[in-house]
Amino acid sequence: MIQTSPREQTIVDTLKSRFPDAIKETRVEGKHRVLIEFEKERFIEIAKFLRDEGFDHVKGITGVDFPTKKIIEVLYYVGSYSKTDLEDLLLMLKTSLPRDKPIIASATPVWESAHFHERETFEMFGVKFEGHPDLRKLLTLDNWEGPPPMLKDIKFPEMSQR
Amino acid sequence: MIFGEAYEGIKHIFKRTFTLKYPYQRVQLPKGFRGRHILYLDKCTGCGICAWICPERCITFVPLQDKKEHPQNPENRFPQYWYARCCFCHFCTDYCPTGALDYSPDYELAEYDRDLLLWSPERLARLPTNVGEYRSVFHGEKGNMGVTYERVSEHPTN
Amino acid sequence: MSQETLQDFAGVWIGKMSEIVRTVTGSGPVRYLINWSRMYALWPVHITTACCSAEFGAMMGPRLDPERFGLQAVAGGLRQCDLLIVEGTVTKKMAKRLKTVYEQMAKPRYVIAMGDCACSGGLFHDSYSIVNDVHKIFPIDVYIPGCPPRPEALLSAIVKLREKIRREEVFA
Amino acid sequence: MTNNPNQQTPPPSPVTISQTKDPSTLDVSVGPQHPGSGHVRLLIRVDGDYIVNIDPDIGYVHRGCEKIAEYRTAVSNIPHLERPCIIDAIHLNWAYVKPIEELQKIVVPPRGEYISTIMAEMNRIMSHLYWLAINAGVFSGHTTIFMYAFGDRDLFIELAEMLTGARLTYSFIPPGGPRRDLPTGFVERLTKLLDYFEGRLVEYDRIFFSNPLIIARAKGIGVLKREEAIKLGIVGPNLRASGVKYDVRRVEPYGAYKDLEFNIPTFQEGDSYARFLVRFHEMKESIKIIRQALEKIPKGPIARKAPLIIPEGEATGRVESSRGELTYMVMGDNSDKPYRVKIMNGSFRSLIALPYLLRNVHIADMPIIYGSLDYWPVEADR
Repeated sequence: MIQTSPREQTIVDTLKSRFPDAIKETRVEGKHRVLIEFEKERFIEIAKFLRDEGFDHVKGITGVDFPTKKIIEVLYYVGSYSKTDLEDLLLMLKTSLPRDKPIIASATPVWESAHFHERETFEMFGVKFEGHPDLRKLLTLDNWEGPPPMLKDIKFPEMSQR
Repeated sequence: MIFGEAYEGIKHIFKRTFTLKYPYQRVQLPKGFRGRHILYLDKCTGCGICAWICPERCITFVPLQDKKEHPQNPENRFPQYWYARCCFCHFCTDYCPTGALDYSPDYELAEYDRDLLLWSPERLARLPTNVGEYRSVFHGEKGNMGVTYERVSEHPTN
Repeated sequence: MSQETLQDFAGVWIGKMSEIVRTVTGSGPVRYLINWSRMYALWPVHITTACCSAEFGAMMGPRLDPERFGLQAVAGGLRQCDLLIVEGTVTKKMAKRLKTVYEQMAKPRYVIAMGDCACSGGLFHDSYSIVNDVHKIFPIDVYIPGCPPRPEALLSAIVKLREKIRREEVFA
Repeated sequence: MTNNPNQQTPPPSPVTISQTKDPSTLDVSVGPQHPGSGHVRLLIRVDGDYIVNIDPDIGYVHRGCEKIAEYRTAVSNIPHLERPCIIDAIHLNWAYVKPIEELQKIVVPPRGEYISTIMAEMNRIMSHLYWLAINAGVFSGHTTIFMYAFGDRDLFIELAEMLTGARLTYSFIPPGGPRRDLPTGFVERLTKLLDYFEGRLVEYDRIFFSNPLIIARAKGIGVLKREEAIKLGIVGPNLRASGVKYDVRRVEPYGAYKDLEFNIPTFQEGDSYARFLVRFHEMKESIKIIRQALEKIPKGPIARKAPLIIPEGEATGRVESSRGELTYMVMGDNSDKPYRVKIMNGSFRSLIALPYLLRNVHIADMPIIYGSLDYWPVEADR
C-alpha cells in the first residue's frame, strides 16, 4: 500500500483542476514517483505550469513503442533543483502519439535542458518535436540510413536469431 | 605553498618504487579472480545452463576428441568457449549446478590468430599456469605511508 | 649522353643499390639491429575507440611502466607512431576514422586488437552499429581477449608482438 | 581580418551552432583522434583565438545498449548495461537492478546493501581518481598527478578484485543482492589502504589543488552560474560546484546511506576549479562513508533468490553515480526479457553544458573546461 503524502496529492489535484480535460490519468507510484498522463495538444501549457510550480529541468525524454496498440508513448522525466521540498520527486509525464504520425510540440522553449534528449528521441523513435531549434540526428549521424532503430518492428537479422 | 610541489617531487626521489616489473614479476591474484574458465570433465553433465545464461552466447557444445567414457555425460556434450567473445562475467560458473566450471587466474590469452581463441573442452580442462608471487605491501605508519610490490612466500590467504 | 641512356643508367644503379641494401639488411646482424630498434620504439597512436582505454591508461600508468619496453604515449602525430591499439568497440561511425588513422601511419605499422569487441564484436556483436570484424579493415597482429583485458594482458600482448617483430624480415 | 559587427550577436539558442558562417571564422574539428578529446568530436568555430561556437558530434561509441537489452534476459543484461561507464560499473549495475527488484518485490538483506555501498564508494574514489589522472591531470599538462592518481587507483582496483573477482567490470549485483560476501582479510587491507590514501590526499592537495599553476589555469574559467546550471539540468558534481546541494544519496536514500553520516561538498563559484574541488572533497567523504560502513555492517545473509521473470509494469531506479544522478527505467511484460530499458545518465545530461561553456573562451581553455566536466563519451553514447 502506497502512502500518498499531501505534497504529491496537491500537485496532482492542482493539475487536475487546472487542466480538467487534458489530464487523463494521475498515479502516485511509490514514495518519490508521480505519473501523469496527458493529451498532447495542451502539452506546452502543462509544461509551463509545472515549470512555474518549481519543476525546472528535464532528466530525460524517451519513447516506448507499442506496435500492437499502434502508439508510441513519449515519456518526460521532470525534476526540481530549486525547491528543496520537491527535489526528491521524479515526475513522469506520459503521452501517447499515433504510430504513423508521431508529432508533438517541443519542450525546449520551456525547459532548455530538453535539447539533446529530444534530438535523441527523434533519432531513435522518429518522433518529430515541432519547434525544436536544431532537430538533427545525434548519435548515428553519418552511418545510419533507414528507419529509427529503437522501434519494435525494426528487426536486425543478426539479433532476431537469438 | 609555492614550494609545495617541489617538496613533493623531491620527497619521492627517496621513496621506494611502485612499479611491478611485469613479465618477470607477477601479481598474486585473489582466490576468486575471474580469469579463464577451468572445466572439470568428470563433473560436467552437459545440461546447457551455462550456454543459456551466457550474455553473448560464446559457449557451444561439442563432443570430446578422445573416446574416453564420461558416465555422467552420456550424450558426450561439453562446453567450448570462444574467448574472442567471452566477457569473463562468470555467470556460467555461478549458475553451474554441478560445479563443473571454476575460476582460474590465467589472463594471458593473447594469440596471433583469432581462430586460436576457440578453447576446446580439453584445453579448458588444463590446469592454470599463472602463478603470481608479488603483492602490494604498505609500509610506514599512518601519515607517511608508502607502497611497493614485494614477494610473498605463502599462497593466497583470502 | 642522351636523356634516355642517363635514365637507364640511373635505373640500373638504383636497382643494384636496392638489391645490395636488401642483402645487407637481410643478413643476420643488420637485420637483428633493425628489428631490435623497431622493438624498442613502439609508439602507440592516441586513438581511443571505446572503454578499453581505461585499461590502456592503467597499462601506461606507474604500476607497469611500459617505458621499460620503449612504449611511449607522448607522440602527437600519427607519422611517428607504429603501433595502433584498437581499444574496444569499433562502431561504424568510428571505423571510417580508424581506417584513416591507419592509412596515415608510416610503415612498418602494427595493430593490436584489444578486448573482445575489437576481436569479434564481443558483448555488442549483434548490435546495429558495430563492426564485428575489425580484421577486414586492416590486418591485425595480436588479438587479446578480455572485457577489458588486464593491463598485464595487454603488456603480454606487446611482448608477443615484440617477439613477432624480432623474427620478421625487414622488407616484409 | 575584418571585425564584423554582426559577429557579436549571439545565435538564437546557445546550444545551436549557427548555420550562417562568417567569413572571418574558421571551423576546426577536434577529435575523435586527438589526445585531449577521447572518442568525441567537437566541431569548433574559432575567430582568431576565441571559440565562437561549438557543435558536439557524439555517437562514436553508440553501441545500441538499449536495443540489445530487449533481446537478453534480466541477468544476461547486466554485463553490457554496465559497460557504458566502465570506470563506474557498480553504479550502473546497481541502478539497473533496483527497478527490477522493485518490480519483483524483493528486499535485499541489509548486509547485501552494505556490501554494495562499500563497493560503490570504492568505485566512486576510483572513478574520481581516473578523472583526476586523465581529465584534470593530462588535460592541464600535469603528468605527475597522472602517475600519482593512477598508481593509487590500481590499489583500489586490487581491493575490488579481491571482493568481486574483476578489475573494472564487476557484474557484481544481480537482482537479489551481491554475488559474494566480504572475503577474509578484506577489511584489514581496506582499512590500511584508506589510511594510506588519506595521507596521499594531502599530497594531492599540495601538488595539484593548491598548485598556483593549476589555480591560475582553472579559476574563473568556464563559469556556470547557479541559475544556468538549474536551467540546463546539469547533474552531479558539476551541479554541486554551482551551488545546488542535490545528491540522490540524500534526497532518495538507497542502499545503506540512510544509516551513514556524510556531508555533500558544495561550492558557489561554479568555475572549473570549483568542479575540481568538489570531486576532491567527495573522495574525502567517500573515505568517511567506507569507514562507517565497515564499522556498522550487520551480520546475516547477503542475497535473496530472485525470480527470472520481470513482472509487468514500469519502474525507475536512481543512484548517485560518480557523474551524477543515474536513472534506469525498466519496463517488464511478464517475460524473462525487459520490454524497454532506458538509461538517463550524467554524461549525456552534462553534454548540454559543452556548447554553453565553450563560447567566447580562449581555445587554450577548452581542455580545462572539457576535463572539469568529467564527460565520459561512452556513457553519453550508450
